[in-house]
Amino acid sequence: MPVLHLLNHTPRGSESFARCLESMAEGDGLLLIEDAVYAALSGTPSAGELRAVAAARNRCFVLKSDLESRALSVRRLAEGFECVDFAGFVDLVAKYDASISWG
Amino acid sequence: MSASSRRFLFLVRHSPLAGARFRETLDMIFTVAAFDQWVTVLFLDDGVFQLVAPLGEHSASDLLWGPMLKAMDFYDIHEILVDEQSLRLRGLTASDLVIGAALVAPEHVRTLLGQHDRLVVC
Amino acid sequence: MSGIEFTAIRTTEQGFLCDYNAWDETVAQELAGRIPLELTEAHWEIVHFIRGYYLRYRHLPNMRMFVKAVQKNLGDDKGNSRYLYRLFPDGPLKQACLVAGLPKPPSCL
Amino acid sequence: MKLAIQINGHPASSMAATTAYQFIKAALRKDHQVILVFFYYDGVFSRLVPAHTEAETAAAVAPPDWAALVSEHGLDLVICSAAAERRGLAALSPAAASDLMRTATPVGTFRAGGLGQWVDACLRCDRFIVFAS
Repeated sequence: MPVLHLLNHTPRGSESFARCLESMAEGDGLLLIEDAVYAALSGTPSAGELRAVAAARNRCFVLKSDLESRALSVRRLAEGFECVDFAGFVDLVAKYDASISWG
Repeated sequence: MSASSRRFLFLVRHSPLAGARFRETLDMIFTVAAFDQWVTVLFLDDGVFQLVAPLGEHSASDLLWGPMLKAMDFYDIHEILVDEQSLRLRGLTASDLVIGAALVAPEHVRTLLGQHDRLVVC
Repeated sequence: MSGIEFTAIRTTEQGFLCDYNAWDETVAQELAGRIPLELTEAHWEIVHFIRGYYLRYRHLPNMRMFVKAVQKNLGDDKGNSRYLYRLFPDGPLKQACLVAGLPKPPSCL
Repeated sequence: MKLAIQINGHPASSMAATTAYQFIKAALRKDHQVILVFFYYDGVFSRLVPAHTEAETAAAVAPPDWAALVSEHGLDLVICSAAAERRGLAALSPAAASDLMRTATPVGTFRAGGLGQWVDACLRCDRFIVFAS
């Protein structure tokens, strides 16, 4: 059963980021919301780690409004990330069998 | 009674003295069990500290969470798992634990997630 | 029972015993009398059960857990809300804990 | 799709309620059904956070307007009364509604409930989603 993983904190100062990546199975999806969008910025080590996960045929998504409310344009996203709006967020929840919020 | 049954996985990741959090987490777990649902509880990251055996009768640790954990058995929650790596990283071993729990490897967490349909990180 | 003994029982505004250790069956009778509730054998069974549960696990259940716990220990005949409400019409969990000298369960209004 | 939502974060120090609110609105626009919004842990403070100032409302991220969701969509917003009480919030019964509560959210927006309702919704829904602190 493919799972949608949700992260909402920056990769620094919390074990959630590493724990989430370690717990992702092939076919799972990852959605970065709130402060977790910082993890997908181009040139950051976290974006590199996330891309490595994406390479294992997972999908990585970023909530667009949380990027923009943090004064970050979509252009600053590292390669391999897809932007979704809240409607897309709802669709992802529907698409995957279950969701997990790592906090 | 509710229509369908679900498989709940609780991932306990917080240390025991994080305010009321632990008590409220146990209340969720016990309530789901009282509905006769499949319940698996996985202790990982700082959550493994919740399983450390109390120092003894009348110690603060005994009164705080040791007895409540034993209620897991009362509510027939027998799928109690501990992430082995989280234990090791905190200098703990299976002999430090207050209740019987099966050790699992980090890769197993992935499998567990796929086997449950209600995933609750607490 | 004399009035002097009554005043020795310290309770919260809602009638729960302040110190769960200061409990015996006489205290229970008095606490029940204030509800008011006349205790039968059937009441005592539930009261002793919930007190034993609390002393063992240091945990106050919510209504759902309480029903399940009674069912597990005393059987299906008693582990259902109809039976428990017949004994404790104003909320079985709240009233059983009150008579058993326990703190007010947090889920009870 | 039937959704059950759980909100765990304090509205003043976490985005949980704000994100959940936007998610719920998007789900309703897509004709999904939200069968329960359950406030647990520090999420119970959602009922106490006062009406936002105009400056805050004009900010990029709109604060949740729970009362509007309830009146427009008849959502069931349940505050866990045990969690609320542990945080010193008075019982939610109308009689106990304090002045503080009345200035925060209109009486009747939230109702007091417990984990029984939460489990029931978890069993009935197609998807369960937590908004963490």
